[in-house]
Order: sequence, then C-alpha cells, then structure tokens
Amino acid sequence: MNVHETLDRTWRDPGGFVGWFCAVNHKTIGLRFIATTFVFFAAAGALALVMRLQLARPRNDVIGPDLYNQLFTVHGTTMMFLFAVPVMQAMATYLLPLMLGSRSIAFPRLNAYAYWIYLFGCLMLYAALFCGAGPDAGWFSYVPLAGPDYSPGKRSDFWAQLITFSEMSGLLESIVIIATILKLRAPGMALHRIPLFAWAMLVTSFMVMFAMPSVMFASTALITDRLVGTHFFNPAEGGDALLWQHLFWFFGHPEVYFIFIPALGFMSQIIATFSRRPVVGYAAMVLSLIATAFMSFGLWVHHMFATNLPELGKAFFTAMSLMIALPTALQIFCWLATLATGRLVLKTPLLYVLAFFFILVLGGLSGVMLGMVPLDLQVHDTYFVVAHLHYVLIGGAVFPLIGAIYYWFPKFSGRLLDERVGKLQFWLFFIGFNLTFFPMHLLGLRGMPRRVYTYPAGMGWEGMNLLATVGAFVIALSVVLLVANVVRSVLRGTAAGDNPWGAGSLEWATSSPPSAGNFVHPPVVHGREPLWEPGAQPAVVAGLADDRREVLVTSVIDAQPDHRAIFPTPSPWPFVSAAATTLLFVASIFTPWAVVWASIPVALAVIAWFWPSVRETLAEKLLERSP
Amino acid sequence: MTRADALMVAMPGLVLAAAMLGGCEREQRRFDPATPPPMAGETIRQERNAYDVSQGKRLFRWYNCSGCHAGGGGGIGPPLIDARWRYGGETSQIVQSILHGRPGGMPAFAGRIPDEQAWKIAAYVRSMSGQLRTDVAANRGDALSSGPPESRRSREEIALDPTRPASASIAASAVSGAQR
Amino acid sequence: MNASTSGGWQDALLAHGPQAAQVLDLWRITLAVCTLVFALVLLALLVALWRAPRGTHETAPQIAPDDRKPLRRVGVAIAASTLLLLALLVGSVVTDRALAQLGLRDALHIELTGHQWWWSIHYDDPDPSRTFDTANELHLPLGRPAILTLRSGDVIHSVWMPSLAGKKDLIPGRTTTLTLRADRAGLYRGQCAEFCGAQHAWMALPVSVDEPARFDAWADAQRATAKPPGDELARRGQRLVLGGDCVMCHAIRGTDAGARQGPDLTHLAARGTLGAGTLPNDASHLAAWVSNPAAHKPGVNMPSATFSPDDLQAVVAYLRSLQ
Amino acid sequence: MKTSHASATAQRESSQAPLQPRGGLLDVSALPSFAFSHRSLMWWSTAGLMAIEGAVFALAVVTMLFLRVHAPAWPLSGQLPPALLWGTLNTLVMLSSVVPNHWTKRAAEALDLRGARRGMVVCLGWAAVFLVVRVLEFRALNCRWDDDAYGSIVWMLMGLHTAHLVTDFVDSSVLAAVLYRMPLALRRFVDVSENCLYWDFVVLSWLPLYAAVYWLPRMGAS
Repeated sequence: MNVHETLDRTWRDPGGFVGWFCAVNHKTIGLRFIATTFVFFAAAGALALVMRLQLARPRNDVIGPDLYNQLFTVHGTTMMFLFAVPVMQAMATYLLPLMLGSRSIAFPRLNAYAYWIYLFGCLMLYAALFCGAGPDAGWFSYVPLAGPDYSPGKRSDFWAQLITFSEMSGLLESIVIIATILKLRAPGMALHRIPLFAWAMLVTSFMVMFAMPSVMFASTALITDRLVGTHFFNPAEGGDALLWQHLFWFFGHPEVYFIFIPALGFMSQIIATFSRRPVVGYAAMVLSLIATAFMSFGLWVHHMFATNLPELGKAFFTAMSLMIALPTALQIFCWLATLATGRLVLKTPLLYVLAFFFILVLGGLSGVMLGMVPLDLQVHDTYFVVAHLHYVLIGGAVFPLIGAIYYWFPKFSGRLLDERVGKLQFWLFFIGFNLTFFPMHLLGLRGMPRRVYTYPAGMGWEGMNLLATVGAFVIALSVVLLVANVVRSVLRGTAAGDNPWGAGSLEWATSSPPSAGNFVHPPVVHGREPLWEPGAQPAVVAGLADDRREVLVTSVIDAQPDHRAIFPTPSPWPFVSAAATTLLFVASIFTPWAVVWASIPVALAVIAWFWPSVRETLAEKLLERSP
Repeated sequence: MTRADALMVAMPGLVLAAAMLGGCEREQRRFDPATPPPMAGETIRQERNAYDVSQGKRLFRWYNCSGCHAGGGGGIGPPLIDARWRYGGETSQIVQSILHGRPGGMPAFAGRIPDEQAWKIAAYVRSMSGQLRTDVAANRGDALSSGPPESRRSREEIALDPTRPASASIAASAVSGAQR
Repeated sequence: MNASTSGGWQDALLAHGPQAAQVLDLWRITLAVCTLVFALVLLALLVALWRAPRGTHETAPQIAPDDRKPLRRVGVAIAASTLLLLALLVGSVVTDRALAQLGLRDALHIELTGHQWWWSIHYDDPDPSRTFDTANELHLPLGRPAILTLRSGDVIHSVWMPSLAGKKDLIPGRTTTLTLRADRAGLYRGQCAEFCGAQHAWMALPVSVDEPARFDAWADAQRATAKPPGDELARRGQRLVLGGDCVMCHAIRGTDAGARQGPDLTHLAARGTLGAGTLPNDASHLAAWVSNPAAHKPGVNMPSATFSPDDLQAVVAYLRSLQ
Repeated sequence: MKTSHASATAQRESSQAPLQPRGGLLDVSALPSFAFSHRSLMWWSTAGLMAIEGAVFALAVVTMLFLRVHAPAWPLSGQLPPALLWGTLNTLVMLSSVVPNHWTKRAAEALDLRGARRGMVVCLGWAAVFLVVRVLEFRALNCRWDDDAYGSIVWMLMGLHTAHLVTDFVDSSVLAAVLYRMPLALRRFVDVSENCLYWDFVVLSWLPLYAAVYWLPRMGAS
C-alpha cells in the first residue's frame, strides 16, 4: 500500500459511534469547533431579533422586562464568550498546522478536551435560559446586582460558571496554539517568515493567558459570595463593588483585542492573496500587533469613567485609549498601500475585507470619542456605545471572519462557495448592518440609555428604533443566505482544487480537504510566501515514520529541525474528562462540596487519559532515540 | 457517525430536560402582586421560588421585623434562627402569627401587610432555620455579616416550645418597629 | 399619556447648562476631526481600488516588490494621525478641567439616593429646619449651581440628565458627587443609565428648572407638612391610607406615616409623574397605579392595594389633595 | 503533493501530480525522539500553566492589597492575624523540598531510572508532610471566610495554593507509579523533569502568598 494510504490510516480519526467521541485530529476538532461557534452565533442572533422586535415600538410588550434582561445578558455573553473568542481559536485549530507545514497541532487530546468543555458550557447556558434561569445581570454581571442579595436563584451562578467553562477552554487553547506556533513550524520557517495570521494568533494567545485569569478569579469570587457567603463585594463587610469592575475590565478590554487581532490576521492573509503580493511592511505589521497587545492592558479604566476616579488616572487612561488607535491605523495604512500597489482580484473574500475599512474605521473613531472622558460621560451606557461596539466587533471581527470563511471554505470542504450568492449575501449584510447600528449612534446622543426593555413615546426615538429593527432582519436574511450557500456547495459546489486562489501560504500546498496527515512530505520553507517563491533546496522533509504519529519538532527562533515527537492517538478520555469536569462545575453551583467529591471522577478520568498503554509504549520504543 | 450526530442533537435535549425539572419553579418571577396565597393543602409555591423568598427577606428587613426578632436572633421577640415554635412552624401557622398576631406581644399585621407578602415573609422566616431547599433559600445580604447565609443553615427539627417567656413590652415596640 | 411622561429635554445635543455645553463643543470638534479622517481613509481606499490593475488568481504574484515608497506614505499617514490624536487628547483634558472648574458659589446642596427603581431626594440647608425630603422629581433654580451628593440604597445606578451634564454612578458603599448648573428654565428629563434590574427602563428623573422666585416658592411648599384633607371624601381617603398598608413603606409628613422604604408622598400631587416617570400624575392614572402598580411597572416593589371602587376613589381624592 | 518551488499556476495543474517530491529532501530520521527543557513541547505546556496560574496568584494578591488599602484596619474586624507557627514551618518544609526535587530533575535528565524513582518517592514524602501541615495552617488562620472581606481573601489565597499542592501531589504520584511500570518510554523522563519544574513553581509561588497571608496583617494600620 502506498505512503498516502498508510499515512492516512495512521492519522485518521476512528469511525463509528464511539470513535466519534475519540477524535483528536485538529481538522476534525477544528471543524466541529467552528460549526458549534456558528450555531451559537445564530442562537444569540435570534435572541437579538426578539429584542429588536420588543424595541420596535415605544411601550411595546412583545416580552416583559424579566425575559428581556435574560435575553440581552445571554446575547452578550454568547457573542463574547461563546462565539467571538472561541471562533478565532477554532479557525486557528484547523488552519495553523496546515499554515505552518506540520502534521498535527500540539497536544491534540488537550485540544479535543478544550472543545468538549466549551460545548458543555454552551449547553449549560442555554439549558438554563430555556428553563427561565437565564442570567439576567448583563454580560458584565456588575455586583451588587449580580451578587447574592439582588440576584436570587441560580441565574448569576450559571453565568459565573459559564465563565469558568469558556475561560478554561480558551486558556487551554492558548497553550495549544502557542506551542504549535513556536515548536511545530516547517523547517526554515523562522520567526520572521511565519504567516501574519500565525503572528496574530501567537500574540492573541499570550494576551489570553494574562487576561482571562482575571475574569476567572472574579467570577470565582462572585460565586463564593453567592454560595458560601464570602464578602469580596459586600461594602458592609469591607468588600468593594468597584473591585469587580476593575477585575472584569482588566480582562474585558483585552478581550476586545483578542477578538480583533486574529481578524487582523485574516485580513493580512486575504489581502496578500487577492492583491497578488505580500503585505507591505511585514515587520511593521508584527510590531503593531505586539504594541496593541501591550497597550490593551492599559485602558480597562475607560469603562469606569462614570465612577469616581482620580483626575490623573483619567488623563492617563484617556491618553492610552487614544494612542492604541495608532498600531491599528498603521496596519490599515499598510493594507491600503498593499491594495494600491497590487493587482486586485475582486472576489467575495476581498469584499468582506474592504467592508472592514468602512465599518471598523467608523467604529475605531467612535472608540476614540469614547476614550475621551468628557464625551464618555455623556454617551457611556447609551446606545452610542451599542453602536460603537457592534461597529468594532462586527466590522472588525465578523466581516473579516466571514471573508475568511469564503476564503478557506474550499480548503475545509474541497468545494468553492458560490460567488453570486456570496456577493448578494455580502451586500445584504453590509446594508443591513449599517441600517441597524448607524442610527444607534444618534439614539445614544439623543439620550437613549442601553439595556432598557422599553421606552416612552415622544422622545424622538421611535423612527430610529424601527429602522434598527428592520436592519436586524436584513442581517438575519443575509446570515440565512450564508448558511444556504454553505449547504449548497457542500452538496454540489464546484471542486476547488488545492489552491483555488493561487495563495502563497502552506495550507494551500496540500489537497483540499487535506488528508488526515496534512502533508505526505512536510514542506521545507525558504521565504514568507513559500508557494510563491522559486524552489530552493531542500524542498521537503523525509524520514518521518508514516505508520506512527510522528511529528517534526523545530526550534523556536529559526525553526531548525530539533527532534521527532510521537503524538498521542485518538482517545475517549478527553471527552470523559470533560464530562466529569462539567459535572464538577454544574454541581458546584448547587453545593460547594461538589468541588470535593466531583473532583474524584475528574481525577480518575484524567489519570486514565495520561496512563500509557503497553502496546503504544512498545511501538514507540521502536522509534526511540536518545539525544 | 449518523447515530453519533443524532446523539449530539439529543444531548441538548437531555441536558434541558434535566435542568427543567428543578429549575423552572425556582427561577420563575411572579411580578403580579395579585398572585393569590395558596389554598389550604396546596403546596406552598413561595417556598419553592427563590424570588419570592428573597422578596420575603427584603420585606422582613423593610418592616423591621428584626426590631423585635433582632436579625432573627431574638431580643424582645423570640429568635427565629432556631426551629422552636410556640405557635407552630408550619407556613400557614406563621402567616397566622403575622396577620393576626399572637398573645404576648406579636401584633396583628392584617391590613398592614398584604396576604401575598405575609406568605413570602413566612417562607423567608422558615428559611432562617433551614426549612427550605438550599437552592431556594436566600444567600447572604449586602449587610453586616450575621453568621452563615440562610442557604447555608442546616435544617433544624421543628419543635413546639410553649415555655418561651412572653414579654409585655413587645406589642408597642413591634408596632412602632413596623411603622417606624 | 406617553407624551406627558416623556416631556422634557433628554438630549446631549441640546445643551442648556455649562457642563453639557462644554461637552457639546468638544463633541463638535471631535466629530469634525473624525469625519475628516474617515473621509480620507475612504478616499485612499477608493483611489487604491481605482488605480490598482485587476488580476486573477492566475496572475503571477510579485514576490519581493520594492516597498520603500508605500512605506514612506504609511509613515506620513501615521505621523498625521499621531498629531490629530494629540490634538484630541489636549481637547479632552482641557474640557475635563473646564468641567471641574464650574463656579460653585452659594451652590445648592442636594442628596440624591438611587433605589430600585426610584430616587429619593434630600434638599440640604445650613439651617436644619429648612431641609426637606422629596422623591422622583428634581427641582433646580435657574442659573444657580447645584452639588448633587450621590448614594445608592441597593445596587449601582447612574444619574444622567443629558441636557445638563454628563452622567455619574451611584455606588453602594461609596459617595460620588455631580455638579451642574441649568441656564435655561423648563422641563428636563433624566434617567438611570446603569443597568439596575428589572425596571431599569422606568427609572426616570424629571427635572424642572425654574426662576429662583418660583423655585423658592416650590421649596417652601415642599418644606410644609401635608395639609389636612379638606372635604369628607379626602378625609375618608386619609383614614384608609393611614389605616392601610401604604404607611408600611411611605411617609406623609404631618401624619403618623413615617416609613422610608418608598417615595415620600407628602406632596405627591405636586409631582408630574408616578412611578419615577412611568405614568402621568392625574386622578385616573393614580387610581390605576394604586390598584395595580405591577401592571404598569412589572417588578416594582409596591404591592397592589385592594380597595373597593369607592374606597379607591376616596384614597385618590386624598392623595390628589397632597399638593 | 505540492512542493515549494512550483509557481502559482504550476500549483494548480500539478494537483494530480505524482507523489514523488521534486527537488532535494531534508532527512530528519537521525534526530532524537525527545528532548529536555524548552526544546520539548511538554516544557511549553508546563510554562503555559505556570504563566496562567502565576497570573491568578498575582491577581489574588493585588485584590488583597486593593481591599487592604480601602480597609480601616487589617484584619478588618479585630481578628488575630493567622498564627505564624504552622505557616512558617510549612514555608520551610516547602523550600527544603526543592532539594530532593532537583536531585530528581538531574537524575531524570541523566535518564537514570533508579535515581528518578527514588527522587519521586522522596518528593512525595515531602509533599505528604506539607499537605498535613497545611491542614494545621487552616485551623490556625483565626478567621472564617464569611467573617468579612479579610477572611474571604485570606481563605481564597490559601484555597488557591492548596488546590495546587493537591493537584501537584496527585500527578506526581501518578508519574511515580508510571516510572515503576515496564515498558517505560524514555520521554517519561521529560515528564519527570517538567514535573520538577512545576514543583518549583508551586513552592516559589507560595512565598508571596505567605507574605500576604501571614505578614500583611502584622504590618499595622495604614
């Protein structure tokens, strides 16, 4: 049998019912991850439609305040914690090993575990919502409103535990991604040659590592306040309500950027391919990513200008909030220069990228306004902020993301998405989006606060609210078209070939969809756009076993071959461990002792996960070689 | 694969069903104050609804019940954090005590406190001695700490205790407490 | 009925006080700068799209193009952006200073406390006998600065009167202050801007700015205790109110009713709205409100009263007499 | 299979090209199958965990300082500070455990199986000791988590660190058990060496927590 088949059998995930839960291949997990995030994107979008219906008219009573507050809380929580952050990591899980020329992602079982944890977190939140226990204190869950005295029942506990789920998944993914990017690159892909998307994910993952612990700590303190009567946020016993806001926004602001930075990576990949040239100023791009990451930790307080703050602090955080616009501006200018000096291929992915220049720039400018204390004191917590954040997150992340879906779908499925539907869908999305969110700037200035389930007539808000509602349904239509387009091309789309866009990065060097082992002969790299550059020798790696999961590990800086690592095989234990962890998290909402007794199944499952099997060890020892 | 998919689709359903059972009743928020108090023999809704119990806690504070039953720990009036009752620890009996008063000081609040509120207060009072499910009972308040929160109190066995000394001075102070 | 609860300026673009006006000026400058930047970026994009030749995915890519010229242009653009941002930063800091320097000579001292979901208001005065309490409607003398001391009785609220000043949070366990001055008489509308639970939407704060003389008249009226009811109907209403459950939460100065859990009703009839801006304050809405508040403000902490129709009429008559 | 010297156009037609790569090969068959320290993937996962948990500890301490700055006194409501004896004793025990821990590390990196086994067992002994002393520490904290914010944050810090002691104890014992089991893959020595690294982290991260829990309450009113 030929090397193709051997390799495929070595790396394939087992079939069948049980096999389905044992999958560890980064492409399998990646696709499931991406699909799940989009399912919850759609779910949260549906909630938004209900809210827009309620707000279409003054004193409307489609839904009451209790449900409305649950809906906007779950909408925000889902979009931030269950869609925007995970979807970027999901795309990275699928793409990075291919882009970097590796046969696998690092820690494939951990990767699977992170996915299951994420999935169970989603299910818990929506189970809670469907039985009327949806969190209702906002995605930011400010205490004391979310605290023990003012949120009876378990609603806020579900929120706090959802944070534990999603942050745990996010943190594990960040470890997986960092290790993959730093250690599993194709020989020759030194740091100054890795694709800009990989740079973006590397920077993002480091941010995740230092930001997410903050909200995990905060939500733990919240749940202990609620469950066992600690006093972290109880002013009467030396606690402080603002402590929550500091901890939350120390995470919350960087979070915006670890949604945004991966999208910048998509932008760079797509712009390079569709203007037939590398992006102008590679070094500048990388440095601005890093600068953004550092600065994003220095402006959390601009979410708290309306609390009482020392003057000096305000000035500093205003300065930071304005200056962080520069690194992004730098990238935008570099892309413009790239487009201006390239040869443009105006396909759907590029359209989505061009929309970024319109929407994100608007959102960035309204962000500059919000960074200025006096303006913020007027528009803070109004619909102006709703407009701003949707311009930044949808324009800055979702548009590039959908562009990226159009761009990489051929690689995922081997088939192209339909261009005509794609263009139509794009224009619907673009128009619907601006219809929905542009009026909200004005609504905010005209005095409409956020998070109100209704409003009186005669405030001059009716027209713009109705417009926003109409726009929301146009967006919904466009999303339906996107789904239809995907389904259609999965069924009978035109075959894509390996490299339908004539792109330069390595994921296009293998078949579409890639075989289980990614590369029959892992490539060796001699430049930034390997597929665009004239061949240099050696071209490919040889000497890796094809009947064992053997992966080439390279050095961090210059990606010199270092050693051949044996990678783990499919296993049910990541799934079982995730289930056990879920039991622990959910049970501990109801009794603190769950942390003790439920940790036993978790420990057992994890031990079983790591316990080496004799057969695999023997097989491994055949290839063993000491340094 | 297909069976697997089916299961993945079914799983949310299962999780939902499980969560539904306990959840709905506890989490429901009846904003309509006209909700009638339970009929005799009917299970007491307020005691399985976290919102109603927390409302009871708020009203207990607002109506200054602790003026006599200081923080539930007693004072002029008998303590409520134990489950020893002079006039019975059943919710209906406590409602009776609240609405129609008791000899030896407990004033009648009928006409001062709407029935539906009395039932919520009674539910809360029972939670003080751990009579309610911990996922329904109130958590700690944003106030000075008075021992473990109601939701962490261990359940006391209800006992009748006719021997409690009654104090004549209760009535006045209770009324003034109630009206401040 | 809607129009009457929405009466009053609530619009950051209609500034009738120095605080709001300074912010509005800053807003105009910032808007101009940002519009310019936005236009330039779009222009650059269009020029790029228009100038750049079209290609297909077969077009042979440029591998190592000479990027010195484009990079120089990027540099210029970045330099320009830096300057603009610095300008805005200066504008922001200057405005912030100006806001802090509002003249406060013989300022009016008011304590504003947020509750779920209403406002209690205490007008302070060096002479204790001249202080008084009211609720849910703020009155300010025209042209005289006011210092609002902000507290919260439960969760975090935020008071926002867009046409007068920016917002400020009311935080449990902390005290914040908001200083403002109204330079135009008329009816304004403020609203809670920090999400505070079920009825965040109906936590409005009508603000009436009056000529000093009218304001003083109003204040004197507020200082007075409630007039005893005139006619028999109102007297019956008073008996019902004082003998019923209203007094468990509400205060009516001049009677035994002294509870502070709900809004002070001493001069209820003098206010424009009920339920913190939920309903206009007239006899029919008052009756509707008293008999079932939750129907108009689901989640409100006020229980519905169970008065017989003519008892209700009497109660309304009494409450309407509280001028 | 495409190789890196085909032009974009060549790419597309060569999609059905034969497998045999054109051009030279980079033969990696002679490379070792594992490596120690930052060359290994394990090191990066351990380092990642340490970064994350280090961030949590740092935030917890900052939280304590934040609360302390806003507090009139520390401890808040006149409790005695945690008794020094057990905490200090435990600090010394943990610090001393670094020594056998490093024998183990060295043995592992010399692929010395007997040394690694002995080292792991000795370390587990140490771990058992400081887990027991930790229980005594909890009993001598002189506060409850639901007293006030002071008690809450003290218990939070202690709880966080104890969770690490327990998990480290558990996975060390699992690893020790693996070492006594044949056949043994050589890369388990990498796991041992990383386990030692993590051990150092758990011990060193205790020092700031020790200062915060035991000495901050003794530093007088601010």
